[in-house]
Amino acid sequence: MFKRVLIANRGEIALRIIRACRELGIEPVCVYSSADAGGPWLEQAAQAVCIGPPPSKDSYLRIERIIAAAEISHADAIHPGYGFLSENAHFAEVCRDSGFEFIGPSPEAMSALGDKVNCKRLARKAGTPIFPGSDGGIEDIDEAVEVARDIGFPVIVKASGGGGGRGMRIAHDEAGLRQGIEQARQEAAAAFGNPMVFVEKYLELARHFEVQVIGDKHGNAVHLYERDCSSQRRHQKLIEEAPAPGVDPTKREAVCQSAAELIRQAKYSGAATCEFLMDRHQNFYMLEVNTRVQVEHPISEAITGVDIVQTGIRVAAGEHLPYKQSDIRIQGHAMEFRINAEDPARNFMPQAGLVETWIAPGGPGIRLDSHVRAGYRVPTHYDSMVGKLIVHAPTREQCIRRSLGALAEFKVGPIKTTIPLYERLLREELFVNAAHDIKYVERLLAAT
Amino acid sequence: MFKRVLIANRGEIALRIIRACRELGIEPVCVYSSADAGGPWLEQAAQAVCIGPPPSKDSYLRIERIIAAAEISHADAIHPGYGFLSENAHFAEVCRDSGFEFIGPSPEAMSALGDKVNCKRLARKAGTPIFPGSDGGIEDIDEAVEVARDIGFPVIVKASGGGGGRGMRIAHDEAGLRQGIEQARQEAAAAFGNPMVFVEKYLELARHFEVQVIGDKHGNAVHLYERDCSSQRRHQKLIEEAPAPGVDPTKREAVCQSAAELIRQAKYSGAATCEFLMDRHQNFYMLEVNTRVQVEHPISEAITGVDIVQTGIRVAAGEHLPYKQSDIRIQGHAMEFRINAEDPARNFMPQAGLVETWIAPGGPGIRLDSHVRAGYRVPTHYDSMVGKLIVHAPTREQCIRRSLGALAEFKVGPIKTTIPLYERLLREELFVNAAHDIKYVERLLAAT
Amino acid sequence: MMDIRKLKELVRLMVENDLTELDLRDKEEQATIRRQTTLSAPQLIHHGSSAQSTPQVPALATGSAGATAVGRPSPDGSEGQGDTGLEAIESPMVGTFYAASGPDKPPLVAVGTVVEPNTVVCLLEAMKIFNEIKAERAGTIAKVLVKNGQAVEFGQQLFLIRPS
Amino acid sequence: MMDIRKLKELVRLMVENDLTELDLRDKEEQATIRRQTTLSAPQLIHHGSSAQSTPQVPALATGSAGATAVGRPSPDGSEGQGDTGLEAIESPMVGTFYAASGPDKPPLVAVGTVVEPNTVVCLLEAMKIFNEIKAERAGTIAKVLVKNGQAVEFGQQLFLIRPS
Repeated sequence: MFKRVLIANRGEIALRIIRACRELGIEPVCVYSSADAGGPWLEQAAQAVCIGPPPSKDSYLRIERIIAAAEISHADAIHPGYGFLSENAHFAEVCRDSGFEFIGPSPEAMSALGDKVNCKRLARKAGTPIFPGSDGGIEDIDEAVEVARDIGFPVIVKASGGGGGRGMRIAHDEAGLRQGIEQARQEAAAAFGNPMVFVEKYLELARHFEVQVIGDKHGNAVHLYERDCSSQRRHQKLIEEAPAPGVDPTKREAVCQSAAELIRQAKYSGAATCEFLMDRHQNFYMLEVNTRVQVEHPISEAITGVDIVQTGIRVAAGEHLPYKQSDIRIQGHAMEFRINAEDPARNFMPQAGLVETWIAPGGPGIRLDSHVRAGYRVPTHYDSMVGKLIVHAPTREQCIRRSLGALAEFKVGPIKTTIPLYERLLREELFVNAAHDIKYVERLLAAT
Repeated sequence: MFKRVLIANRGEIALRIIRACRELGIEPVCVYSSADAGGPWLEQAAQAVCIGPPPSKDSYLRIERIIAAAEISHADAIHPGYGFLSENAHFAEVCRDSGFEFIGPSPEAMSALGDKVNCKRLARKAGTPIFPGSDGGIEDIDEAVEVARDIGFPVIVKASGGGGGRGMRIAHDEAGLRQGIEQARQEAAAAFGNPMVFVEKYLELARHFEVQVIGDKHGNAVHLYERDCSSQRRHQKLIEEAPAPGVDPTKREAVCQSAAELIRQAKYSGAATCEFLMDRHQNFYMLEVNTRVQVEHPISEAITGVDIVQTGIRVAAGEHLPYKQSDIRIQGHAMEFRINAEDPARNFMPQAGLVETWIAPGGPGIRLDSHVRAGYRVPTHYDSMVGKLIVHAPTREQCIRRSLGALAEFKVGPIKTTIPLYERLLREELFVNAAHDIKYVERLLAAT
Repeated sequence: MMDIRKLKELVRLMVENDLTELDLRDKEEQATIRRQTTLSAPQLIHHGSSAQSTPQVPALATGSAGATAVGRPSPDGSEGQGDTGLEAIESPMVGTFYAASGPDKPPLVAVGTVVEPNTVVCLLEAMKIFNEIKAERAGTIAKVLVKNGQAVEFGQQLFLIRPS
Repeated sequence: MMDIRKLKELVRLMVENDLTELDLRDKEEQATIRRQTTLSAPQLIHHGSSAQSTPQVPALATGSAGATAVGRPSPDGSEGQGDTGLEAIESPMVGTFYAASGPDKPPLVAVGTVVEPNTVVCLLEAMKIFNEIKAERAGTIAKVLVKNGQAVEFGQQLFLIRPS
């Protein structure tokens, strides 16, 4: 096992990793930017090294400074957390080349799943359901129309060379598709210098369903069942829950198994998440694989009893996964609420500044992962998440009640947070009945 | 189910009951003394009624004021919590006579288990192990010597009529016993006007082992396994853990089953605890039965997944126990640390006053039950417990590590707490190896 | 520079009255003093909701020392005194307030009634027992603060009385 | 400048009474003192234990604005300036400090060495690359704050220099 692990991250996930290291008998070392000097999580580290000024690009994203910090602190492994350099295969490679174990997948496995075409190829092999479509680029419009008829309208036309909404068209019928392909090609050519487009199935009322998986270096992989993260705003997850409510157990079992098989195929070690969209008939379509521990991992920990962060460190150190698939059982229901320093009443305006009041909820089934305390100043340089409230209860209904109580107890000021939004969402009929989809939060917000 | 429950208690247990009520859809009503005006837990109640001035005898112990508060707030049941009136059969009776359900056992069951002679009789019937001894008073000294030879020295001579150490003698041999009985008789006669004494087995290096049980009004009862509360000082529990480490599974099963049988015999509904001493050969001897929810109930909740407080309310409302004995399984290990506002460095001097700093620990497996926040003033009138830290982990070893981390994160000031004592005890070899006994804390404190 | 004794006097004033800021200026000197009050003891919520609320800046306790808000029990259980020289008759128990000795009877006292210490001013019922509450001082009833049939808690103010 | 004893008196007043800010001014002098009560921003612990500690009263920020404690990175990453008119050369990176350009060589600079902006004052090694650190200003080395072979972090002060 490692003696010292350097944590190349900040805030709540740095604290989460510190706690995991401590329990494994590992000394955690933190790096920090000067904006995070005095950050409460640094107190809990065995050592803390300032690596640069506030902007991420000059500190948390500076590979050579992080490696230098690992050198001077005599760390033997580096944990990237989420965000920042966590999905940067080059960073994983530099860590390895510099003699530090990267706590995560090998650069090869990370690249293999990060590349969309390659990932789709592996997924097909593993039996992981993917979006039907033209796969390769469209040479002939008539051929594209045939593909669309096969998979059924609506379909989406996407640029092979880029993203961000450009070169994208949704088509509900053949005429729309023909027109859309023309437009998308022009747009893609202008934006990315590459007119290649492809056609995929388009889902209108989907739910976000993702499977937590974890593998070791010996070819083993298990899944820890799924999470439903359909409560989103602008692709930012707000509430996550596990398990996904109302999903047919046979279908759940199949898609979760296929996700585990996918990372087994990719010779992947560490924690990963296979993200899917689920349509109203409970068909699944893989979006992508996140090759790192995820913000919402605690709800999977709650329902399975598995410590995902500790397991990730152990497999990076070469240990075998300490459990088989048959050891993993779902117990109860869990929800996570991302407490963001944003004002939901004012278009989610960021709320950096001094936290004067921080009264955390407690009692049975309540877990709080946060680096914040009264007197902490939320810096303007990083993301607005100031904590995660994780609620575990025997059933989804009890989980909602327990969450409402905890949110009512949770008092933060004078900065505003997303707490009032969650108190509202938990009373929304669509959510309560699990009849929601990935757009319901935005529709609700637009309607008021 | 009840609509409104009046909570005849304060502080953390009032908050615990509020949380339970809220999740059951019950409106919690609090009573409070003027010393507790503005108490943070009152914010979470649907209504709060001031019932008197600070001294408990004029507020939390005033039965007629609590009943009047239940009347004006239209409560339909009363929860006594622990301490105060919780084991007062007269109060339970007045509640019932005034038309309020008492959330706890019937006055008859409470009295039956509260009376030592009757409790011993029931225990014998249920097969619950009790202290061997003369049972009745000693008429003839030679007879007492025979009893002592039967049960083995050392033995203890106790006054039938009283307690508090008077009329008590420990005898290690026959001569000591003869002398001890004479002295104890004289002392008992002088102190209680009754020279009757009896002989019982005396344990020198015992552990405190207690079984959590819960029954309903339909004759069902289950146990939720045991807790070890051997870390005590002056009969005050400091650290409790569940399950008891190093106990033979067959013996555990037998004593736990016998405790469930005892409350079944007593037609007991609600939560109760059978307290035992366990000698080094893992023989068990019942001390007494506590006929209420106990401070340390959360560790049993942690390892069994059962919500004891909610279940207590449900059975009081007439529901059947929602689980059978075979549903109850031990999962992992849990410890509770009583955070007392006392200075362990200065002979546990009470530390009433303003809490300026209150930084709670968090992360996986950490539960905090506390009514305290920064800005709270600990009143001088009540007990010094300001919170309970409950730590759950897969194994005892991991639980100790996790607890050390959480205690290091937990910062309270300027008042002193027992946190540093726990950081020390968790590193004591005797405790770590579960080779401790009910006197080890006092021996340690005396040695330094 | 300001005299340190004068400054101390100002600070004492702030501490005693829980002031958070003091700003004084004249032609010659100027002083600004800020002080952080600790988290205010949360307000008791009666029949309140449990919705999230950001904590409020505590109100400054100005005016005469020992004043208690009408309708709230005073923190130490002692009798409160209104700003205007009125004294309060507080409830010594928990129960239901009755202004009259029977359903068809007139109120025992009303605004303007002159009372002696022994005058019964109302009945408080708890556990089906009606308890007579006396004025405990001589004076004139200035205000009746609770309604017939209303539930009252310990320390709650029932009447304001102008002592004679 | 105000008498230091008077200043101490003021500070004591603040600490005892939980004042957070004191601003005094008259024709002759002016004093602004700020103090953080309640939870102080926690101190960074290097190689520290994680034992429980009650929070400490934070240091008072008196004296000239922008002063940074020697040996600590300044919070905003800007250069600090000592009380005594000295300027600090701070580490622009994370690495290991070398005073000389080779194991057998004499130190590049020592106390008393006169430096120009282009003078190399030390080497910092990271990822097996030795980076030359220049004085960036003219002056005289007044103090060497780190030892040969010592690990340094970003913003850490390496030398104090008296500008010429």
